[in-house]
Amino acid sequence: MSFLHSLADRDRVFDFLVPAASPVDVRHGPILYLDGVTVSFDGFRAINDLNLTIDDGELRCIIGPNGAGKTTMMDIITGKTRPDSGSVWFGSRHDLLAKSEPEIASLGIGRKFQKPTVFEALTVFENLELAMSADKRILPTLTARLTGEIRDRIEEVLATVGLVECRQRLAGILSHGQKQWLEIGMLLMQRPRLLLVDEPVAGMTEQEMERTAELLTSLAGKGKQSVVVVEHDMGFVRSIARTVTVLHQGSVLAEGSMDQVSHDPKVVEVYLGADPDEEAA
Amino acid sequence: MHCSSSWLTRPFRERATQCFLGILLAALAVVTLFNLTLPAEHPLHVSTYTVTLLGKYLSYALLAVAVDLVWGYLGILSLGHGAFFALGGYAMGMYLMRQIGDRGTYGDPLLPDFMVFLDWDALPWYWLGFDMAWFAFLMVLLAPGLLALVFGFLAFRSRVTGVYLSIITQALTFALMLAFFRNEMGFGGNNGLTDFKELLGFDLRSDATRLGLFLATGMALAVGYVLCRAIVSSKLGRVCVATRDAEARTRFLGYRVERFQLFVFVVSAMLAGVAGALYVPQVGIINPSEFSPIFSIEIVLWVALGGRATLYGAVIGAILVNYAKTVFTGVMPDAWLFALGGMFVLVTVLLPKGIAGLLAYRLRRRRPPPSSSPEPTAPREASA
Amino acid sequence: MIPSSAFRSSRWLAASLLSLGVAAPAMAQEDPIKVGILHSLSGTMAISETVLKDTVEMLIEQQNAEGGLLGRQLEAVVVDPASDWPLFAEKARELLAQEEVDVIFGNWTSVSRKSVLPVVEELNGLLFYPVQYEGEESSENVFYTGAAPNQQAIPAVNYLMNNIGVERWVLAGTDYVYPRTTNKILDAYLKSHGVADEDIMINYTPFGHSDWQNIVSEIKAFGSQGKKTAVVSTINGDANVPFYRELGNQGIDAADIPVVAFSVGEQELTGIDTAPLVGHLAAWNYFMSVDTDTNYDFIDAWIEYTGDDMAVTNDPMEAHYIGFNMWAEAVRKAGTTEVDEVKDAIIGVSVPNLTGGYAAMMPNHHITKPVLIGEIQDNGQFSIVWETPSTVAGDAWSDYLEGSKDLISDWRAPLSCGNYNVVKGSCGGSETQ
Amino acid sequence: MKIPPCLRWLLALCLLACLPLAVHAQAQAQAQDDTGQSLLASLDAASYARMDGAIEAIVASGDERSRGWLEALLGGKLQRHKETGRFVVVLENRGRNWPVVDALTGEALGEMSRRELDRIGINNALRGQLQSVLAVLDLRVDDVGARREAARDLLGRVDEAMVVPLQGLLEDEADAEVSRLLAQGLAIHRLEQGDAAAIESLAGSLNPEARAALSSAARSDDPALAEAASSALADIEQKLRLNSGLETLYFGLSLGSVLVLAAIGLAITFGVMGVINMAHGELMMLGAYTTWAMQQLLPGQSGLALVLSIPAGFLVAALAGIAIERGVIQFLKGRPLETLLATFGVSLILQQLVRTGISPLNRTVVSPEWMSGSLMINEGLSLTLNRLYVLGFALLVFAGLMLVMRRTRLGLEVRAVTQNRAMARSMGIRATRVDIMTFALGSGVAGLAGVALSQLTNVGPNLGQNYIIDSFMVVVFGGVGNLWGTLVAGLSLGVINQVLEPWAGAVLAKILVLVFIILFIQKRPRGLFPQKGRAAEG
Repeated sequence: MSFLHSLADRDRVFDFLVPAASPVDVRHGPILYLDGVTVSFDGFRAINDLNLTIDDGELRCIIGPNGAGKTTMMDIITGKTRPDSGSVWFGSRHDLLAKSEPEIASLGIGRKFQKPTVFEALTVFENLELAMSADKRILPTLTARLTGEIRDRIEEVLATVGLVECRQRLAGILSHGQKQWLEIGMLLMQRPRLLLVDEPVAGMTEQEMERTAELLTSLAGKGKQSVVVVEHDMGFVRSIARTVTVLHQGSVLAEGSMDQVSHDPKVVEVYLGADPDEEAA
Repeated sequence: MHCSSSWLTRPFRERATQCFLGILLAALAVVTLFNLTLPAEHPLHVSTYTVTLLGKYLSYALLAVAVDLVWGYLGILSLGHGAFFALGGYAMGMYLMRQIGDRGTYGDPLLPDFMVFLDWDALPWYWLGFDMAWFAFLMVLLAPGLLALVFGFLAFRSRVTGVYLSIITQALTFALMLAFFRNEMGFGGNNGLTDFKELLGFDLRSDATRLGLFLATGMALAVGYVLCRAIVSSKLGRVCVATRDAEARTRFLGYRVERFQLFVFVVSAMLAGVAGALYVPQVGIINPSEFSPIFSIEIVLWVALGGRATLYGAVIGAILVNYAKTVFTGVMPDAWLFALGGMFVLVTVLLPKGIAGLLAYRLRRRRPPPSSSPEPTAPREASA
Repeated sequence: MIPSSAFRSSRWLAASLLSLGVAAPAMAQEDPIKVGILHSLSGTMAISETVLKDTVEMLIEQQNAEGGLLGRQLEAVVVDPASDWPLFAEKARELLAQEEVDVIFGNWTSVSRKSVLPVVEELNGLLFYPVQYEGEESSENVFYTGAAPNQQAIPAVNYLMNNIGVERWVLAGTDYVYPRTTNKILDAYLKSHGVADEDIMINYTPFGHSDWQNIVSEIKAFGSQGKKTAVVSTINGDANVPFYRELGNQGIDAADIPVVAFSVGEQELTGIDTAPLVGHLAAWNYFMSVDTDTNYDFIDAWIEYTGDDMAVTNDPMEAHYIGFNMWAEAVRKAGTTEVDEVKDAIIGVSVPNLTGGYAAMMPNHHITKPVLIGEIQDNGQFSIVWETPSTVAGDAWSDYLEGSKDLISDWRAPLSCGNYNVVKGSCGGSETQ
Repeated sequence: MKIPPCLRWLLALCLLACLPLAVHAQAQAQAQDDTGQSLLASLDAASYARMDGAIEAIVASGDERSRGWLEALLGGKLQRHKETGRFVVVLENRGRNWPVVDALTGEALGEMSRRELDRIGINNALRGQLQSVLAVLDLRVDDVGARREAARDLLGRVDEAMVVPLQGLLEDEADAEVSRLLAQGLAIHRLEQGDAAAIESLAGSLNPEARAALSSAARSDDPALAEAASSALADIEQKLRLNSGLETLYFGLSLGSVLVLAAIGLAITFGVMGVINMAHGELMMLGAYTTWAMQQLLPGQSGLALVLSIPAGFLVAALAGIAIERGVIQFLKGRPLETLLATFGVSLILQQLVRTGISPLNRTVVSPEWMSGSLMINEGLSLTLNRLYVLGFALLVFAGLMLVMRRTRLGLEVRAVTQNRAMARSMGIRATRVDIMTFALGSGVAGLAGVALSQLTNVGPNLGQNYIIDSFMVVVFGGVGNLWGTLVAGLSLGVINQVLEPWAGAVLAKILVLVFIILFIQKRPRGLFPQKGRAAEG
């Protein structure tokens, strides 16, 4: 019905009537707020009464053994999965549970998938063009032109993720690492307030990792983006982490600085006890 | 190719489109010339029979383009596009029926013959207005368009994808076929609509009209082709390709995928309707067999054979297959199915990207691939 | 089965050129006389139509053996419309416009005829249509050698009413125009003979309907009301096997509820296990079991031609036999194959049919036929239990339909009109303009 | 043209009397030739209307060959040689020339063409009467089954002359069923005579003949009789309502079973392998033709042939399947839609192959005795046997497949390959081999379906086309890759269809079912039993 409803929206008739995506209100409180979220797939509780708050401009790492519910959490935030109970707020204005993926995306939540997914049949340039924040309804998209300013922005991002050279290359033939960056680049094109980054360095070389670390840390900051990184690689986490959240069996086990959590007995028991790299495999 | 020109003019700057239009228009001109100027016994004379035949091929080609638009670029394999084709055809057929007026066998000024001898006392409401050309032609677009809108809305909203979508499109056309077979429906049942007299006042039997229809079809094909080209080479086209290859990702970029799918699906359905409307007056009959799922599958075969996601490939495929059909059914009446079937098998196995694939391959050698018409990577509808 | 491969390959070249539109120099004036054959050899109708193609080819062979016509040989031009109705129109056009045949024998289904009709009229060809049909049509260019409703349905119903004493009627048919019309005519006819509304049950099923359980049990219930009941079946081709099977299995035999079929002939029976069918009826104008020498000659020739001892003949084949001979006769009479002359010459021509009588071409382009009722035997043949004392002339326009009871058809000058309205005294419709 | 009742009974008795005399046949043969000849001559000369007279004469003659003649007459095999005018019995009347024996002496006369012979015709009326005569005869035989059949035949055929002897038979009838039937037969007769007393003995009988008699009585002008009859009818109708409910259910299930059979093979190739095999229908066709071929090989043993063609059909189709897999599908890995296109080509080829190779005409597949007729639950409700067998067969095939998939190594490997091809390979499963086996299995099952269908419908080149679409619907409706889904989907669709049919009509019912499927897929985009988990994500 949402479709018919939107047809009825008077304010959607003319482009200039469309309000810019309403700003996220972070004056009082966090930018992302999960409260008592629970979801279960036929019996199995993937997320169990999860509470999580991300502050504006924060860079947060989330770790946890396989099946701890990291990816599911991202699915919930981005609207892919609907929880059985609990609430998810973006700023203090937007109830994410009431919104669809595209709406959430246009609110300014960008997501990078665990397995890099770029549009392999399109060039790097086009990938970024699609990702760019713009009026994403049908007719505007159909009539969209490639203005100089758009070019500049794309070039800018190309530079940031270091893909200037393969601008016109099909994304399908990029290396794994390049795909990861391209995808991060696509996130940047979206001008998001909140980035959800799922295992950004999987299958990257040392140098690539370092670059990625720099990139992410440079992104986060007050008034800029907030970044949530889910990662297995302890080394990488240590290199960027300010606050770390440990998920276990779908709920928060511990939270704090890397040192705090790594000395937390519970964590040691369920997680660090085993060799993290092995976990990562 | 990312020129900042408007989406409608953009195609004309593409080499592929220029070639295509060039060839098409040249062909139209030559056929017309040879048909009109050369005397019948001249070896190069193009008989009206052939002109009509070519007209039929062209309408099929337009239909194939419509299918390629949704299959090639959107990854939606519709096994029910025959339905839209047939609906357009019926809209036109109903207009032509009304044009017969009282020249029917029973001389009834209002009712078509089949209604008279099945004792219909009044014209059913859905036949009203079809005596007016503008209304009928509007219906040619609206009837398939609305069906596509409703069906597509339901399907895409609930994210029916891949094989499931293909099968229910098949169910759709199959159901329509059965429905139109029923004489109670008032569309002439199995006999369908036939024995047309004139179109917009032109006698359908006159050679001039036939030539005119042929040219009209050619023009429609040209326009349809450019339209599709414009769509696929616009940003919207790239969104389609993105949807085809990674639907979820596209959603997370903030595109309402289901609406893009719906939009393109409806456009394609309308094109199919137009094709049907041009087809009917040239073959002189429309009946429910156009709804048969087998026919819809054949359309897909034309596209596959020509090469999907290229548009011109669809045209090549449609013309080639149907020409082969014409020749074989005449030359080797009891063996032509072997030839046709064999052709399908060989092409799908040996030429996965169809005939256009070969051409594109040659071109790609010289310059980077035209990113506006990319070959599908892992086809999304593979997931079942 | 088909002419020699040399012939084929030569035509391969020709036809591919032709269909390219590169018309070879017109070949109208030269030998041989071209006979177009327009029967589906593939698709759903191949089942019925293939044998008709062979029949015409056999007749042509025989004619050539007798020195052809007007001293010219006959040549068959075979195309395959593939049970695809628009293709019928296209192929008809190919035969007339490209191959320039002098006559066409073809079509089975009503829809294919309807689709070919405008083409034949436009290009002024000759079409001989060999299958029983719904009537309500008379074209200047078409000759209907099959039965019109009054040559099959009405007599059959009379037989059931008078000789079997049937009071309750099931009119079961496939949902297309022939059964629709036939049943309308029968409905009107029965009512005019005092049959009450509740004693008539009309039922339509889709083509190739294979699940008859419900319908047969309805018929069973309908039949167990204490009145003698019969089924008048206009069920088409493929749907018959499962229908009769279901009848047999639900224990309905001919003694309880006889079924009289208008579309089940020897050909169809070859595909059916006839044991449960014995005693059910069919109404035709010819049965293979007809006991005349002309028939036996025809059968022997057919068996020779097909080289199959089990080969059977049927009514539409006889229709082609008659049609072909009438055309040949008319050509001899006219001394040319010119369509218009043949059209005039053929009216009044009468040739022997296979049932020991003569068939004459009426001014309405229908022919005179005897009507036979046969009971199915366990060997897939019919035993003739009743026949009309004399032949019946085909009636293009039924007297039992509102729309057409005032219409007559007479293609002789001066009237030469396919649908002359005797009340209005005018020639309605457009065929003649 | 009715044979007078008295004569009819007389006839029966004489024929009976004749049986023991058969021994002396040859001795008396010569003596009787002339009489026999004249008898048959008069039979031959008579029009249908007069025929009874001739039959009367034959019976009265007490000739022991009469029964033979009458049966030949029934089968339309009693004929006259045109030149010699001698009467012959045709042994086999198919084909061009027929073997015949002399009707009088029984000596073989070799073959004659239909041209030389003249059949002695007979029509339904006479046929019915002769049958009831023979029925009365059969009441004397020892075989209970035959007696019941005979008694059932007599229902509604009893007339005045038979009453006395039948009552006689009724007294010394041992079998309860037979005597019940006889009693009913007599009651029906009495009712026809307008005897209201007969009604309560018919009350509650579900037999159609009884119902017919009652309803005609209900129309009679004697109010009392009409009243009683219609009340009796009313409570019969009551009982029938339950029956018809059950009947519809049965119809639904049997239709469903056909759908399941047709779809289950597809569920494997399509659901498990992701191959969209448009030639599936043609594989079914092959199975059906195998049955036909078998029956050609074993003439006269249709039953045995049918049983044998179950493995044979499976084998043929499976081999064809392997050929298709090797020849086409293996080149189209991971391109399911291409498989659709290629196999569509294959299906065209197979169809035309049958048309040119065998014949464009349908082939006769005979139903063996044990499969024709119906199983009588009660007199109002009987289940047609062939469909009952098919239903059972479908369930059997399904169970078998389940076993293969769940219990065997192959099943395990198949599931493994479906889940994760690469992983399975790395664990040493020969994926190629698994593909071949799976496809062969699916195709073989299609063959089985064909064998079953040969008992229900046409065996012709178009057989496959009529089922392919429905099969896809069933698989998708049930949920791809889920055999249970296919079973449930098939059966439920069958039932829905049959429940709708009576009031919607066959066509509309089918349309409604299709629309239902379309809407259902909207609600549950992955069918009845969707595959769960990440694997299922598009």
